Amino acid sequence: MSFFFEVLIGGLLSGVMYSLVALGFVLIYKASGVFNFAQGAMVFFAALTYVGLLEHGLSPWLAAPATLAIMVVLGLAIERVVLRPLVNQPQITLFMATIGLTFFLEGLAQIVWGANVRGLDLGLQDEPMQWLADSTGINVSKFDLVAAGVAAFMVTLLALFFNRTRIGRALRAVADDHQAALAVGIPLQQIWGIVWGVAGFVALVAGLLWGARNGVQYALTFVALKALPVLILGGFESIPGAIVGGLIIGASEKLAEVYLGPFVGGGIEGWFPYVLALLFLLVRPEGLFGEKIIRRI
Amino acid sequence: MTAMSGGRSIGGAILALDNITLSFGGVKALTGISFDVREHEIRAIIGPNGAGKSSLLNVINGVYHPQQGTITFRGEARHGMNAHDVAAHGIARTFQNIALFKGMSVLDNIMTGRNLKMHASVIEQAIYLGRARREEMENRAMVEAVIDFLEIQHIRKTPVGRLPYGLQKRVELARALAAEPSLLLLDEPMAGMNVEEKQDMCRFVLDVNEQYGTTIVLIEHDMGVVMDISDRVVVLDYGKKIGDGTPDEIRGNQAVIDAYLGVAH
Amino acid sequence: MFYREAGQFKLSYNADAAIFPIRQDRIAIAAIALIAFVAIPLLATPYAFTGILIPFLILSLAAIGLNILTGYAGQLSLGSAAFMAVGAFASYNFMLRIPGMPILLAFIGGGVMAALVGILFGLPSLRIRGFYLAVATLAAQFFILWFLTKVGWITNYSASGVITAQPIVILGYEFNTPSAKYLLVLSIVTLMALAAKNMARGNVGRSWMAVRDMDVAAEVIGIRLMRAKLLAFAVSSFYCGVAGALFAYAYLGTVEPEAYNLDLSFRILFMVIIGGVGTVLGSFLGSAFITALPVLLSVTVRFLDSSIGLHIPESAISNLELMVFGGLIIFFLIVEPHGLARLWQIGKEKLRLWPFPH
Amino acid sequence: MNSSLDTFPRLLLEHARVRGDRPATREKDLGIWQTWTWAAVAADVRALACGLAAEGFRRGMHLAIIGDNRPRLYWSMIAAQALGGVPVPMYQDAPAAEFAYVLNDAEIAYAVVEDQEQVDKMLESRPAVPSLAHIFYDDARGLRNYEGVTALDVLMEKGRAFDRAHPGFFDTEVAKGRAEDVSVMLYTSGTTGKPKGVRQTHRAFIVAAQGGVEFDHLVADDSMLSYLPMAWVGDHLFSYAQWLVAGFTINCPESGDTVMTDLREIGPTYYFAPPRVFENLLTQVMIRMDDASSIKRWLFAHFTGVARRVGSDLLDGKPVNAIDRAHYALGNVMIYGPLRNVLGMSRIRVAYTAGAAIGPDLFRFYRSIGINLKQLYGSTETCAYVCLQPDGGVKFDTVGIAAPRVELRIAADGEVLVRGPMLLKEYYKRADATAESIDADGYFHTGDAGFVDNAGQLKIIDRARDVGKLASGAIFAPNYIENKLKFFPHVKEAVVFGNGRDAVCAFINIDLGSVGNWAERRGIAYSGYTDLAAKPEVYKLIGECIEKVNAELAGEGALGASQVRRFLVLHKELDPDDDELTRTRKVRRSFIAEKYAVLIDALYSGKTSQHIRTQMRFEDGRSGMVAADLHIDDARTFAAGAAQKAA
Repeated sequence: MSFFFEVLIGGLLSGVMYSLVALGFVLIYKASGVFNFAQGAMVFFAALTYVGLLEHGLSPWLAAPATLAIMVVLGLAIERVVLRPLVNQPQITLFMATIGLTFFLEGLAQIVWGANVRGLDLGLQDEPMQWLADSTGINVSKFDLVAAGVAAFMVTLLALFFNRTRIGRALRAVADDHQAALAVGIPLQQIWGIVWGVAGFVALVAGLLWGARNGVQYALTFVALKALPVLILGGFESIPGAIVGGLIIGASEKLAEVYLGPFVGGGIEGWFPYVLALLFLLVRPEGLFGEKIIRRI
Repeated sequence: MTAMSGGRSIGGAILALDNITLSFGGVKALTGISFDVREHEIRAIIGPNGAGKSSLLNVINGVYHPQQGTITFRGEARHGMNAHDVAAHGIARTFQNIALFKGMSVLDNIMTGRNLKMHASVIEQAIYLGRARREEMENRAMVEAVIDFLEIQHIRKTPVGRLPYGLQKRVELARALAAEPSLLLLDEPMAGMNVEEKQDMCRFVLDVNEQYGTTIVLIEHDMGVVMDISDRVVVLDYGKKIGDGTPDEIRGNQAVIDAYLGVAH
Repeated sequence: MFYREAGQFKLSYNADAAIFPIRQDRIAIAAIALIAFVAIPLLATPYAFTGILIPFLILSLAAIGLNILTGYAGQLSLGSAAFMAVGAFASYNFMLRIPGMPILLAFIGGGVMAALVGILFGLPSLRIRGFYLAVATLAAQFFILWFLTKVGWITNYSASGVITAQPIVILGYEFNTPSAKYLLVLSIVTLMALAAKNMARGNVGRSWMAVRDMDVAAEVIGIRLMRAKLLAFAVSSFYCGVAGALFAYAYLGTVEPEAYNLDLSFRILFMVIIGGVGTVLGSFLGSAFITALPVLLSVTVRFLDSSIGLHIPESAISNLELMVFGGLIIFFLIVEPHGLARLWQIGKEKLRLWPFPH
Repeated sequence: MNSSLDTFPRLLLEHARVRGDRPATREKDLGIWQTWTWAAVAADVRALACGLAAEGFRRGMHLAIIGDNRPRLYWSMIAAQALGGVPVPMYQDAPAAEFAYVLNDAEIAYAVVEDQEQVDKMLESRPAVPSLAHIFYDDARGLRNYEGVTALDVLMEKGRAFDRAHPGFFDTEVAKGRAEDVSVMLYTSGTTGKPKGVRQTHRAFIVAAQGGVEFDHLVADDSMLSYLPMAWVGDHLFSYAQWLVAGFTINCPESGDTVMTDLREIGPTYYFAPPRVFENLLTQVMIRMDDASSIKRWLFAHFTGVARRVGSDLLDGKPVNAIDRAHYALGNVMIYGPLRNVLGMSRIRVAYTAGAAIGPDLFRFYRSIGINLKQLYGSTETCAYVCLQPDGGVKFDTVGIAAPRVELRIAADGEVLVRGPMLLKEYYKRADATAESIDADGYFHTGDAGFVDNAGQLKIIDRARDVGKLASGAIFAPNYIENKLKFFPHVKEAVVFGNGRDAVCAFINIDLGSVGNWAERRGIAYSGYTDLAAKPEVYKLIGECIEKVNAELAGEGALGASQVRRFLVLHKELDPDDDELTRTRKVRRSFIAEKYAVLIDALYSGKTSQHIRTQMRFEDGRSGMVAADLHIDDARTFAAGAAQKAA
């Protein structure tokens, strides 16, 4: 039984980190209706940049803000160079563009920093916490817990940012209706700039956590693919959706791996979340928190 | 020229709605609507914006499914038919805001109206011999007749996206006609047209009704047009029927005058 | 400019609806066919066949498949490679388990199998649209590949999961030389491209486009959305399936899941975008472009190396390729969202109207 | 003339016999070119004829034919002729009021018309035309509930039944036909007075047609686009008489506004168009080239230059040096060929223009890009032509040599006289007119003044009637001057006055398309014709045109005296609907002189501006007043013989 909880908690904790990546998507989708497939690439880019800078002798306290700066600049650049020319194009076109962007960023990152796998040490040991293990017999990685904490913090931060601040409300307005937003004098370009900047920041945090956990490598981009089912579950536009979706996916995939895996020869983590999300969609096409659409004609 | 000009003899009821009630998540769009449409007649549905006119058309051609009430078409009651089943039963329509297939030429748009008449399998079509080709040719001929009828020869191969509004409306009518419907639903066919275009459209509607004896149900805001071309008129207000009868009767109907004509003019 | 259309009037709808209604176009096509079927087999080098021509043709076929689904029927898919894999493995098993199985039949069987799987994964499209569907197709990509590797029976319990494809033998003749394989692939692709064009201009094609452009209106004039969409998935997957089989038998020589990864799916998607969404011609142009790109790139790199001594390490080249790829996609979407096919179209119109402006 | 083939019905039957499966008629309908073989045509004509007979149509009766060029309208003409009747094609765009006169004059009882529009007009004029009893229509659209009119389909059904009941009737009727029978009655547009019905025999038209067929070696494989009014003698000759004589294919366009597209599709080998059509085409070409890329514009300018130099010589087979030939050949690939293609003239072997004088530049342009455009001269009374330009002998300012079997003579007063089998039999019910136009020796007085140049080609100066004298006694040929003016793309119409006066003055109509485009390119804003016409810049532009004309005239001896001294640009376009032009767009000089008397006075009284209000009819038939203050300008003139220096 305790083993079950161990798996469950482990899953939930990594789920929080999915949510973090998913948030990047939601942020941009909400504000500009762009399905940013490149979010994963940005995560990878951020992590690689950070370790790259460390390798070049920067202290973590310098590398972090430097990377942040780079990521924000990158975000702004993307908005300016890729998306602004494509404004008013069908969503699908923008989506394709971000796929192109994915390739570009992956290529760029590896050309600049090299393609070999690096470890990233944030000074956290990935070891079970004794007192918890002793008291309940459940092993929970310290790293996971901290990471989850950070992620949770980020999530709440963004949630607040969206719901409390002026910019946040502006963003929501933009998300609901571009024309209207323009009408009431909200500077679209500027807003989008901010969003992409923030997305860059989120990518950095996610990149650091995932990098520290799995090592900084090309595989990081797949984390983004993991975030997609989360989005399907939670809906592209809902922050709480992203959080809950992340938890569900994280937990279920771990449980499935442990309890189903053995019967089908393992490795089902790769697709299980998708199939889960898919089945879920068939029942509720608008996602967990998306509101029901009545298609008028 | 009025709709009364002879040729077509108005027959019995072809379509009957009985106590139709439709609501979207609690919001009532239609309440207990009942009326009938007789064969070969032009039946107008009028009413202020949001009176539920379009919803009514959507109910008739199976896009919406009413919570209550029965629809009887050609003597048989319908139960939860999908839009395409309804189409297969010979009901075609046009939309309030043009619903053409933007990526296709005028000709292809109209050809889609023939899809129910074409039965060749995918494989036959892939090889494009025998039945597939024959069907394509036969239906093209019919479509060309419609094109001729609506006088749009000169734009036959133009992508619909490039056409001015008025012509797009005409192409949409053509697409509906191509299906050779026995009942034609027109949702504000003259909305946003200038006087000339309206006159043309009126002429076409009447010609269709005359030439092919097609029964027509149309929603229209232009009172003049409605009173001119329709045989009978249904008046809706807030999803309820408040009037039903010949144009003259409607003109005299107090409820209608209060609810509609009064405010509209 | 080269067009002389005066006097080319149409006496029948058949002539009017022809794929190439203009005589000059028919001549050009005939010339191209002559080159492809006669000149190239005589002139091209083995490398040209195996390195460029064969993959170009096979991927064109896959692109046509995806174009049918995404371009014509408007259902975005990120899992084409998986359906190719199904085709490849199905063909392999048909060959393996049915003694005396004619290989062409095995290819078709592969296509059919892919079509069935396609229908299965197409089912969600009835309820969900747009990005949700796109993500859903990723499920196909991951699940199918996982399934193919995990179920030993499919790979005939080979340890490595990499299987050597059976030789291509038709009526006793073995297609083992590059040129022979090329001709086989060329013939199949030509026929299937023709069939695709026929479908596209026929009733089924119109139904697909109708569903793509305005599904409600489509249903209202009697098109069954379910049927149209699933048909699109089936036909599309069939094309991908056959392409996948050819990919294994005529190009790789092996049957292995890894060859059909997400990356390939994306490449095919790019072919469709760059080539032109919703055109058969575009599928070829896009495929040509994407296949030629790496070659051109390595050539330029070698040139830079030799000429100005700028040396670029191998690892960098592959990354450079990624960047150029991505960059070009974005560039195209911004400059010409309708792809090469549209450019081609415009060019043609200019020639027809010459000396008048377009 | 082959005695057994001396009527049109017999010619038709002959074609049905020898080339029954070859295409006789095509019509763009329902998106494709529907084709009828000679056999099919013969069958339908038979049905039509028998139908008419069943309806009581008898020998000698007149059958009105009204509508756009539709196959079954052509066939109805043969059908009428087969019964010994006389088809009377009428201008389809005339309003009902104008119909009434002709319908009565020709005592029309039977009419075959195109569609609802024409039927409505017939019914409208019925009260005024008691004789009009039977109306048949080709296109049933919108006519389902009309009373007392019959569809041609019904008529033909009747006909087939009648044919079954009376086998051999048709053939005996055709056998009764004689070459001397009147085959058609064409109403002259009538520049003055009421239209007159010109009665032509089968012989006349068949001979005339054969003349042209020999002259230009027309064969059964040729094809022609039939788009000009069926009531006009030209169309009757080209797409009826010659069609039945040579047995080629005529093609009917889908509708009036698709003619150019249909021309492109068909790509006829034999083509006729009045000068204004060629003019509009060229204007369009120029306008479209203006928006072309600079490279294209350069290519176009360069190669048209080359063509102007050597093009027509090559066409006439005159010697041209190798370099020029090569240069031209290149141009043919780059420009001429594609241009002919976009104009739909790639396959043209012979093209004619007539009806009005054509501008030399215009004429040269088409010839220079390899289109064998030629001029002819003739009139309704002579079955469309008297003179034709032979291949290799084409000049822009003559109308060619006498056609086969035509005797040409120039009277003392310069009037052109013609004799030959193609002359009219008579003016219907106008013995007087017939008598005064055909003299004792059997010469027809064309009413045109002209002379035969040293190359034996006829050169027309003007209408003999209009040729007058200035106060000074010098000869004054208004049309001659007007045509020179109209050669400028900017000038649409021109009317000059001067008979019996001391100087020549002119009214000008600018070409809205051409001048409008000119104005836009110079950023001159204008609200419409009247506004544009009044612009000083435009006056300057026109002034320059007139100056050039004056320079030419100065070089033409006697005509030098009639240089245009003063001019004004009219505030409205001259319009057939206002009776200022004939339906064939010839100016009604006298009418205009009355209507605009004040302006003429102003011109001669030396005023520099004049106010005028004019009634005019708009597109939609409504009419209203236009008022304007017209400015009057002086034009630069030249001393006789000073032309070269000045021009």
